[in-house]
Amino acid sequence: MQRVVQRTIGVVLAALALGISSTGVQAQNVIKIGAPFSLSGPFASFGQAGSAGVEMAVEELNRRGGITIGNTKYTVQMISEDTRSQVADTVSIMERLTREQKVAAVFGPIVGVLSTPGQEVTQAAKTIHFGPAVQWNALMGRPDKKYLVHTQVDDDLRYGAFVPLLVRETKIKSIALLGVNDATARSIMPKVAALMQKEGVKVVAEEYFERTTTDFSPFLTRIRSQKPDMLFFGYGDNFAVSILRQGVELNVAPHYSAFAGTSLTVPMQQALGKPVDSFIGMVANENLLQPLHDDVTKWIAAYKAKYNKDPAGTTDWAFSMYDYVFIWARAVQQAGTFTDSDKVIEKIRNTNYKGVLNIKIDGRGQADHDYDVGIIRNGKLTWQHVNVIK
Amino acid sequence: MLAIDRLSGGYRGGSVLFDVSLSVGAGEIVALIGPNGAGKTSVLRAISRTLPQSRGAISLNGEDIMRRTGHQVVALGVAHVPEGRRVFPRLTVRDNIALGAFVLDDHAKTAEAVANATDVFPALKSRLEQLAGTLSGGEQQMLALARGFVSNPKLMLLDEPSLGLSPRMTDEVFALIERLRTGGRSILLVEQNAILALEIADRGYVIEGGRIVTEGRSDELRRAELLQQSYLGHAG
Amino acid sequence: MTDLIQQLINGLLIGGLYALVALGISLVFGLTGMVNFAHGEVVMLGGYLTFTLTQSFGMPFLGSLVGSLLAGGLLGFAMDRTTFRYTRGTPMNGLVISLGLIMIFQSLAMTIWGTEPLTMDVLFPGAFQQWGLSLSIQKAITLVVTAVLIAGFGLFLVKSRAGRALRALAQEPEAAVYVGIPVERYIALSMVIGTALAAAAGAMFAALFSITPFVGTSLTAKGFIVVALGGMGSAAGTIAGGLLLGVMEALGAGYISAAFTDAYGLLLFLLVLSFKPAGLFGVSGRVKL
Amino acid sequence: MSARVSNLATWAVVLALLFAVPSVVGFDGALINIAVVIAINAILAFSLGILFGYAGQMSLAHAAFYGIGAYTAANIALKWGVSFWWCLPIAALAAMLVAAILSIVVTRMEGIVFSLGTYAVGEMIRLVFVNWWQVTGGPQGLSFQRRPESIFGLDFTTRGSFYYVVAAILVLSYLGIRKLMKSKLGWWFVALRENPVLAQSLGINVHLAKAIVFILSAGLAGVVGVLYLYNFRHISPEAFSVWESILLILIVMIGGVGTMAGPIIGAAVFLVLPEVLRLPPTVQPVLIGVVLILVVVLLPRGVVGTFEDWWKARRIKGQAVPKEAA
Repeated sequence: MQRVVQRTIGVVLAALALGISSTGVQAQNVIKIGAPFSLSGPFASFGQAGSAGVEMAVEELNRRGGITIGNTKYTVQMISEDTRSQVADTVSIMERLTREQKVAAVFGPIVGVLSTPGQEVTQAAKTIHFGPAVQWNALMGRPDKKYLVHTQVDDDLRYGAFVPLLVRETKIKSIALLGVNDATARSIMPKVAALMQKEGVKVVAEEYFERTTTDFSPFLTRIRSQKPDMLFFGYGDNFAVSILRQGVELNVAPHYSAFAGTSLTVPMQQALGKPVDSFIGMVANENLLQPLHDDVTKWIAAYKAKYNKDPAGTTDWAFSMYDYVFIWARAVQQAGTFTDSDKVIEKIRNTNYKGVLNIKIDGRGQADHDYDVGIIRNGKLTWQHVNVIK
Repeated sequence: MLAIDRLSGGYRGGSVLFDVSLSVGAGEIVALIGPNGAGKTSVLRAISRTLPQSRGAISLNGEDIMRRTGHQVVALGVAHVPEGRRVFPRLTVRDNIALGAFVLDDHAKTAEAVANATDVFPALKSRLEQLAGTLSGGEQQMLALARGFVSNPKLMLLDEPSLGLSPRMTDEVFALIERLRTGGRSILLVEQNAILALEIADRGYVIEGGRIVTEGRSDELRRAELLQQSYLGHAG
Repeated sequence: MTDLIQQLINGLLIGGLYALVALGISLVFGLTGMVNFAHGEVVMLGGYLTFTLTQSFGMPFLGSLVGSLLAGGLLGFAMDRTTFRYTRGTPMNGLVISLGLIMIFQSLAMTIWGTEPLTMDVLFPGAFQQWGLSLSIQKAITLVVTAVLIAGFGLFLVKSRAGRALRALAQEPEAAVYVGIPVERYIALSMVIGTALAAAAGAMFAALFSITPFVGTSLTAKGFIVVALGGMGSAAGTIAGGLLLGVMEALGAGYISAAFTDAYGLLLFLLVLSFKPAGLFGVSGRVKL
Repeated sequence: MSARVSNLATWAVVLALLFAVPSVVGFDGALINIAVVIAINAILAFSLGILFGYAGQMSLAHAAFYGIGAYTAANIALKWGVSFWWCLPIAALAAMLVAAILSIVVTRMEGIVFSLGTYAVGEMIRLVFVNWWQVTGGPQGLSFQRRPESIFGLDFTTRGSFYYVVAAILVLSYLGIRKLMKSKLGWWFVALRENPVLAQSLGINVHLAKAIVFILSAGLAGVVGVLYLYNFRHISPEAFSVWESILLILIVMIGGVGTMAGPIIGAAVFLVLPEVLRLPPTVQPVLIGVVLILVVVLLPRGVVGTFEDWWKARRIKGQAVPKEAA
């Protein structure tokens, strides 16, 4: 049903966007960037965060004087679009952004189910496209995907550091893996399983569940009979709290649970003070619960000031977009053009950037950056910073 | 008691009644006879306000009921025993009779009324806890009559009570109907079996194609040659 | 063996909730022939209301549950009076209206509570642990409350004057008019009772699992499957159908694969309905409730 | 003016209007896209209309069949390079084949149980789309960058030209269904809707008639799947869920059940109405919901059905002269 709701909203927004584009004054010194995110629908919590990240960055950028090319000063205009969490809408929006709005770059969506079909359009239109989707791992370095920038640490690298840390901290001998039945989990879980086996940990179960699941007890019961030392139930942020609670109730893996995701702060908060002996989790970027860096603290203050609310778990996705707006702006300025994507992408590749995150982009457009790991022991939460950038 | 003046009406597909006028006096049994599809049931439905469309005038004891709804008409003292009995099959006989006294809205009164009804319909006494759907056709007819009788109505509308019953059972049912008129109760009896109906009725109306074609005292109607040929022949 | 018993408990728990949701659908469908897809939205709203009452206003869980139940009944009454009563002659139009209501309710829920799943704090920590089985106190309470509500509903149908009138109305609508049952009022009553039970199910659902604005639609679908499985309009069949669906899903997800959780119930449904079109406990023809 | 001439004139006007759309809204851009989407939805609503409007069977598996068409086309086009024009009939056949197998089960069901049975079928097909990775690409779906091949020297790579393909199929399916409805089979379908018991007693094989309707409507849905694929260039399971089928039923009902113009009007109303209202995303669905409810309460026979009633009433009133004299 939500599809019906979303479609109706979609047509309206399309019409609105059309109205704006036809009546809007085509200002001289403006560079447009597209920001298609899921502002509504099931992925709205991710999309709203991503959109906020771009919005904050664009405002900040313009406040600092925008982008200067030659002697001309440009302000950056963010064209915000709502994908309604739907693939069909995302594809149409991408076409509109690249063909009609002729945006210089596209940021988003967050979720791979949407951004993967979306990049087909942007790459055909030679538009620079930033996104964090796990599915993009496989695309990086392909000649026909020249204008992609993958804003999320490569999974091999990320889990390559996380899994050994996890095994070292807990000394587990066996593990059960549980993930939502989607492309992301289907890509991550086998990697985690392989890494675990390399560490000498036995994988006793690897299970995928439907996105609509609310009652996890049937397969948690089955997993319990395998007696794993640890239940690993990430990614799948939306389900984390439910699984953690039901797992504890059923006494599955009585000692350790682990989770990898972005909105880790939520299950962390919920798990604190609850009968979880030991819980280990990784956030995609930086933890917002107890920031380990001043830059993050400052960023949170700015976020609170702008949106008048505390950062939620998914706010982490705002990072995923925020720094990259500046990386793109720096590249445009260095290249001296915003229309020639070939020149701009050259200035993005093989660079380092110290923003809120410490980012390094390789020759394929793949970004690496640091992230945090949180550990709960006896109800006490501590954080470890994992340095990916050597 | 009941006066219908130039009633027309029908269903969404079209009209089935045209300028029907009839009356039933206090304590009177009036038969409404006619062939299948003549509009007999529709007249009863119009009185009970379940006919989708109707125009004209229907009054009960001088009170206009055209703007009343079905249950309000029941509250005014009308009991409709529909064609094919329409007992509530998955309820017990006792519950069926008790529902007949629904308008009484009183637990004690209902219990008393149910007891009274079983005195009038002794055949049901031994079957009170049985599901109504398991009764025989004749017993179901008895139950339907009892369900109508239990609210102590002033007017009873009986639709084809003989339908599908054996001759012996039919006689029994009709004997009962005669007894129901006690205490000034009026009865409008719809029947295809004209001979039987006119035997117990005081007066009768003949309806055909949605129009009243003949009316008169029962004995007159029985004697009418036309009637002999067209209807009584079938029944005899 | 322990696992099997545990799975049966899991299945009966969720199945009981399915039955609570489905009873209202069965009741309203039995009386009006109308398919109300917005029924599940009442579950969703009941869940959110309980969430807000306990989390924000600090009400005890059972108090919130009763509050949701009453609010659900009120909502059912309002829906019937403002919309559904105009579709008595054409039940199919009731379907369109219910889709309109879904849009309104989902949008309201998204505006008020957001799209992220909300999970309530653990209200009753702890669990009964015995013979390798475990049953959290929250689940035990859910089982008891579900049983009480279902039993109460059954008693109401069989013993009370209003319950008998409802059954009569479902079995022989025309005859029900002739004994003086005010049809409109009783259809509204069935709506009120059905939505009240749905809201109560939502309250327990929210406390056990998590809640989003989108949970209603899949619950509506499950509810209809349960009703058809048990036999259209048969209250006892609906309860049995709910429990059966819950157990089937639990066993399927527990022993085969979690990726097809929804498919086990659907497969069961197709099989049963292919061989017994009237459902497991249904009687063909117009016999109802 | 004879009825035949006036009929031809109506057709000429309708065809001219359909033909003129791209010239008015442009051959590229969002407006022509909306026109294409309306036309696609109208064909889908037609195909559902055979089943729901004419035969009275409310199927919730419809979107699944159009999904089967889309996935079939995507696979044969990507793997073997089958052209767009061959994809159309092959996708139709694929959908019909699946429908034929499923019809064994669902045609035994009646009324609401039929709807629930088709719900179960539709949902299980969606689960297959989600889990059969090798063929469907899983939850993420398949990307598809091909355009319809040139035929008779005509180029179909722009949206405007693709619109003509969709419009042509719209007109053809309209004509086809009209012809079908006037045939003996069409009479069977109506008998099936109005009174299945009577239909059976008249010697109509109810199961067979139901199965034929089910399979035919699935075939047309399969064709629409190909159009969807070539228009959106990406397919994923959620586009073919049961809720998509419900949206279609909504379109048919808003337009008017059992009418031919209904689906087009319904699709247009449902897709254009939001554009006219132009409200913030939180208010919009609420208002659409309210409008839906009002339409049903005030126009119980749908837009077209109510118009027909009004038109008939007007004509009867205004026609003092008998028809033969006119």
